[in-house]
Amino acid sequence: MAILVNQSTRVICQGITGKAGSFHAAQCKAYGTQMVAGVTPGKGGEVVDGIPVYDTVREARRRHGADATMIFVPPFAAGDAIEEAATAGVGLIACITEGIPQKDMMLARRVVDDQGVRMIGPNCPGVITSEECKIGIMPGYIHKKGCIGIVSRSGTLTYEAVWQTTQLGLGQSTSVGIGGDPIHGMGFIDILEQFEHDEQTRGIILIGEIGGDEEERAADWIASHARKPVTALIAGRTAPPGRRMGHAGAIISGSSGGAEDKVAALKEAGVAVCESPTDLGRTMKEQLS
Amino acid sequence: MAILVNQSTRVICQGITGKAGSFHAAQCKAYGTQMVAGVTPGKGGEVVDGIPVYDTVREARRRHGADATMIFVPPFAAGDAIEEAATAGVGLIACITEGIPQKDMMLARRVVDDQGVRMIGPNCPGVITSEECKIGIMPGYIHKKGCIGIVSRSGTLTYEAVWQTTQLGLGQSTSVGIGGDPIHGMGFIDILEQFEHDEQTRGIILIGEIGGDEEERAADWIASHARKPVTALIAGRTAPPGRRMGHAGAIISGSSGGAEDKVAALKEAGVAVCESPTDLGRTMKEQLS
Amino acid sequence: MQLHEYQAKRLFDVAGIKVQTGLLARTAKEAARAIAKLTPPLVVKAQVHAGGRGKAGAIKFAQTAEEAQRAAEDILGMTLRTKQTGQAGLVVKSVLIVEASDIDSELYLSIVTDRASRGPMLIASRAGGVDIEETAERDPDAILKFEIDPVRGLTDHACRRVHFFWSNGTFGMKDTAALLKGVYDVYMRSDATMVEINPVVVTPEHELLALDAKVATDDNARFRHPEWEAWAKGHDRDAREVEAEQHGLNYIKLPDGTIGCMVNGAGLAMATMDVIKNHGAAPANFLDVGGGADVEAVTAAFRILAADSDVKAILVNIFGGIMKCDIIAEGILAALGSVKLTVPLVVRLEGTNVEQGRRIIAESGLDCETAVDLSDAAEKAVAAAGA
Amino acid sequence: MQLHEYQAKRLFDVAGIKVQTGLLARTAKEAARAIAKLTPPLVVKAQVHAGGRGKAGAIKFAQTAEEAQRAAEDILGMTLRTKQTGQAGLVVKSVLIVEASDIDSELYLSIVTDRASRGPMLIASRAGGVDIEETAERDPDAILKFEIDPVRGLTDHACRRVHFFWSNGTFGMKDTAALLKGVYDVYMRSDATMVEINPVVVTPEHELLALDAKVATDDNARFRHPEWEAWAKGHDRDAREVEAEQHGLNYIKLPDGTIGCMVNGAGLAMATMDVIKNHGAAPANFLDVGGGADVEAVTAAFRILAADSDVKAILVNIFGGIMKCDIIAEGILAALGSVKLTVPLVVRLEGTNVEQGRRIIAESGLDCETAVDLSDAAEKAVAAAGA
Repeated sequence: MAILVNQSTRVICQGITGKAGSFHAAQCKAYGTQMVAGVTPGKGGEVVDGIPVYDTVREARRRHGADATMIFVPPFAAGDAIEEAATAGVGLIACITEGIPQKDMMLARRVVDDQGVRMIGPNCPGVITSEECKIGIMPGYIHKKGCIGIVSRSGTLTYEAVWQTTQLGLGQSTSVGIGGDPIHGMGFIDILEQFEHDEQTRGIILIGEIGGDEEERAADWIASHARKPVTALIAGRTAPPGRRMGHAGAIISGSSGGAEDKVAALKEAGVAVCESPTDLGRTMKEQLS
Repeated sequence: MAILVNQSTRVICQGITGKAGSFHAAQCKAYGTQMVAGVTPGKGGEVVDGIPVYDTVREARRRHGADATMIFVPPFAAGDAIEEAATAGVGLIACITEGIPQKDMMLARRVVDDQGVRMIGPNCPGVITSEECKIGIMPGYIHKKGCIGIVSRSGTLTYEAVWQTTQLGLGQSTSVGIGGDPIHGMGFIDILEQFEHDEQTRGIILIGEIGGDEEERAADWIASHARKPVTALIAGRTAPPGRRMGHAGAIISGSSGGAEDKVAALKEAGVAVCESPTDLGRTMKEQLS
Repeated sequence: MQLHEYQAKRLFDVAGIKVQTGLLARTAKEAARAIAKLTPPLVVKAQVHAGGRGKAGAIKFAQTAEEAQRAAEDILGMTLRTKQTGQAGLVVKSVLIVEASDIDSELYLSIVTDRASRGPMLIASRAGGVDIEETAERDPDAILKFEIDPVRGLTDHACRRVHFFWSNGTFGMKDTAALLKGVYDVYMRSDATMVEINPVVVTPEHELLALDAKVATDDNARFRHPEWEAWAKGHDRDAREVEAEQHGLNYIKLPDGTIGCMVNGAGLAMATMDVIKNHGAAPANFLDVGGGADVEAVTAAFRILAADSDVKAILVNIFGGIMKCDIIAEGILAALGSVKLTVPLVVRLEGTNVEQGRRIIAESGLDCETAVDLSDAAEKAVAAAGA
Repeated sequence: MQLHEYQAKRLFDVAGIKVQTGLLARTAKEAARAIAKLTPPLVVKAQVHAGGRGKAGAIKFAQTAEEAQRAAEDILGMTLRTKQTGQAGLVVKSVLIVEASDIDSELYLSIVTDRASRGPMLIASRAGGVDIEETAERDPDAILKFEIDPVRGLTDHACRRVHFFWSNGTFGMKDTAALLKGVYDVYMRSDATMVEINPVVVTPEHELLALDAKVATDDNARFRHPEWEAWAKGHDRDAREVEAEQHGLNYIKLPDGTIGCMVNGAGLAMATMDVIKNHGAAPANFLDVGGGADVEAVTAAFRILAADSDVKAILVNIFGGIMKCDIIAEGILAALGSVKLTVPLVVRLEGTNVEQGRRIIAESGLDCETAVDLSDAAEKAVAAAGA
């Protein structure tokens, strides 16, 4: 079954006529995703890689009934694009765009919540259900249908986990990049809940990093709710305080957001915490056997 | 059982140190309402008719655990007072204030909805469950515990209905003045639903007037949901179009909001529509026998 | 309050909405001065609150300055009678003289407070210059309607929605957004209940221009708009209504009625009018003296009714609630001590202490009839008025 | 970006927040001019990004103009070393000279972006002038914290909540509201992630005054704040970090490290640093060349690492995804055609076409070690660095 998206998910791409948008929309389509339409204001009527383009999300949805959107709109307009999708009735938003102002995200988040929409990202690789539906920029061919659910704040670390679980024959149900921004959509707990209820998923890999306390809250949730084994990695144990480590959200502020607390909380909750990303697949496999 | 309020409802009064607030808070208390506290910013520590006054709703609630509030705050600050009550966790707001700008109400309504709070009014007499709890400015002593639920956009017309049902020995479960403003809280349907599920209520009197289409929508609801008999009056059959008849909401705009459509829709739905307010009690009694 | 076109256009200007260059004139002399500053061709528009000005000859196109001057002189002082003004009509006291624009196409735009969704509603149409209700009937697809979340405000994507609905490719997305944001700004800042531009015109230079401007404001917001008092001075209002307002009374003069009404509560006041009509006569007014019906309010009300020569009989209908019937009866007597009535009076009291109330009036020797219920009261008032 | 106190206070001034009269000085001469315009007693404050300025002698009180001049000359050019500046310290390049205020009491106020509630959080304390985290531990009741709905904005009742929490009866509700709305205005308009006033002082005249001002802004909002570029010029930044930014690289220089890292992806870059530490050495930097790791990015990255004399060995850790390993290997070779390395190089590739990638590097004759996994790579790099 996997979570969030599958072979029947109908997807549109906002910002499809841009460089990244057109490239990745084509890649997703090639992967097998039902990429039914694209949206770029003022470019309605164009066609990108066989995908029809509309001026508004509403129009694209009216014609093609989209369930999900993948957003490549540049930072200055991305918050508005998210709100457009949410108010137009799209049920799942994956916002890939990096560099959206936090203020725009605070406002967009309220609209997304009001509409009861699920959002992944921004500043994330997207979501993929292996061999069914890819919405995002991850390399599709490293993914293999299987039993591991992956949820991560980091892009390439997710790929490491995907790669290893594929190499070890475990494969993945769904891999979700929740994004590296401090203000974002679905969090660890939202995704963990879904994996917990998903029959295809047998084990979960959680990849966190410094900044905020989502890992600590996830640990609390795992301690009281999770029955499936969880393997985790926390990146940034050696990061200095007060500096943004690439991701806008990866920053230790004062006494909060450090890696030690996260590692300790996860271990306390019975999670197998790896020292190196190299160990993720192997550790997960050991937990499952 | 009645609806909305009863003898265990704990009530605060916002604007309690004003002329109307202090008078009516005392009247409500004398009626038997549990008037636990009052609120006027800057007057915390004072006492009005034995009722302690606080600076904020939050403080009043923390000390006394109020379920409902009665608002007498003047128009320029009333929208904010509603938002204060809603965000402080008060479950039921009865706003008596007349003359609140529509813009303030549009904003306050969103907050009230977001918080899942029930609001009655503004520009209304309030709500009373006969012989249990009075929150508002209605003359308490004309009310008698009984089986008629009353919902109305008008103050004195409500009192007429109350008076007649008391004189005829029917009495009332709860009487609700939803208010004469175009932008207001609970509407006819919200209250009708509650009366329909209330065991104490055997018949319903609905008093509407020109302006808007709430009566038409109520008629639709009644046609498909109501099993209890409904008696109605629509005031303003002779009102000229384009003029506000006292209530901000009582205005016929273009081709909409006239009385004929409302009367026709209610009759269509099986409601007994009276020609004169004098007939309300008698008609209701006939419907029940 | 309904603003005049020229007032609304001043708000538009502040909000960055493009309007035609124009000037207001109250006299022929002012018109001449205005015309001298403008470049013909010109349009001369009567500043009155009524639709159908064009058909009624109150908007005139003038090719030259001389034509414009003649038009201004014709229109100033004329009495305009349309469906909306009624038989009495409205005297035109000022004209707005504007430079005419070339027009490629016409659109419609309004933001109104929607009762059902309890927030602002944006309405756009591809058909401008015609009545929006007519368009709704004839060609519903030409209309786009959606709610605006007043807390979030008007978003960019909402502007794009209108743009791609409207656009024939001639004007840009930025022009649409500037117009819409301007209108929303006027709506919010002016506490408006309606801002309407009919038509928005697209000029050959691909500009969007507000050819007309209708703005209605929310009287409840008066306290934060001191500028409204001056604006209201340019408006025709019934002198009695102005006096009533000063006494805190809700009073509306009605044409062709003979029964003066005094009631406490707006709903009961409307119902009283309805019952009078049921008995074959017409109410001369709507009058709500307020829930309390205290002596000052009642006195002022009697004074207004007594001064209305249309009134052939007065019906007082009061429900005694918090203020009990005996107190109200004494109030009526006190009021009638200072106001002399020359027409018959019928009083219906109901509510708390109604028996004492009726007895007080009966024993006072006041020349009036008391009624047992509203129907009885209406019947007696109608008979007394000789209608 | 963290603003200097004087920059933040300019924003405060625009938003109507009261601050002490003051002037900025970069030299002794400027200080003299400033002091001549101000009325003693004065306070001279170093403009550096570090807490604990007072304890470090970088804030001085001066009773007279002469004292103030001496203080300014002492502070200008001094090297400030506090917990936050690290061993290297910060050179003071400017001072803010302000007129001293009498103080009745001190309060604390901030609005920060709260990750958990995903919106602004207001924090007020009755204890001003002390660290808020200390107050939280010592006296949690002295702190009021609540969320602000960013769509609705800061409401009047929220202001009252703070007022009645703070108030000792000396200052008015309007003063509190003006201060709070000013701070919220700065927060929203400046795309801030934090606005902090510690302390807010209550003067004997019952005014609320921002004695200090801390504002941090969101770099992502740079595109709508052209003014930030000029502001950033007053800031001390590592030259390599500035260069990296110009190439679109995320680079952070770390003290006391010897292994230069080049990684694609921020998470993987952090994890790489962690693994180096596990092997007993320290990373010289954080460096994310971006998910694609294209030739230009890799070339710029090598150039920055090669120029860092702390670097004794370089570890390249790339996961080949959309950009496959063979392409990345060729990119590395191309980059090293134009950048000369003088330290050992260890390359770990993983992902699509990893075998081809490794082969390309092995067959190129490049003087480097390849690693099978990250632990292996770290071990080899640490050994190569001789750490």
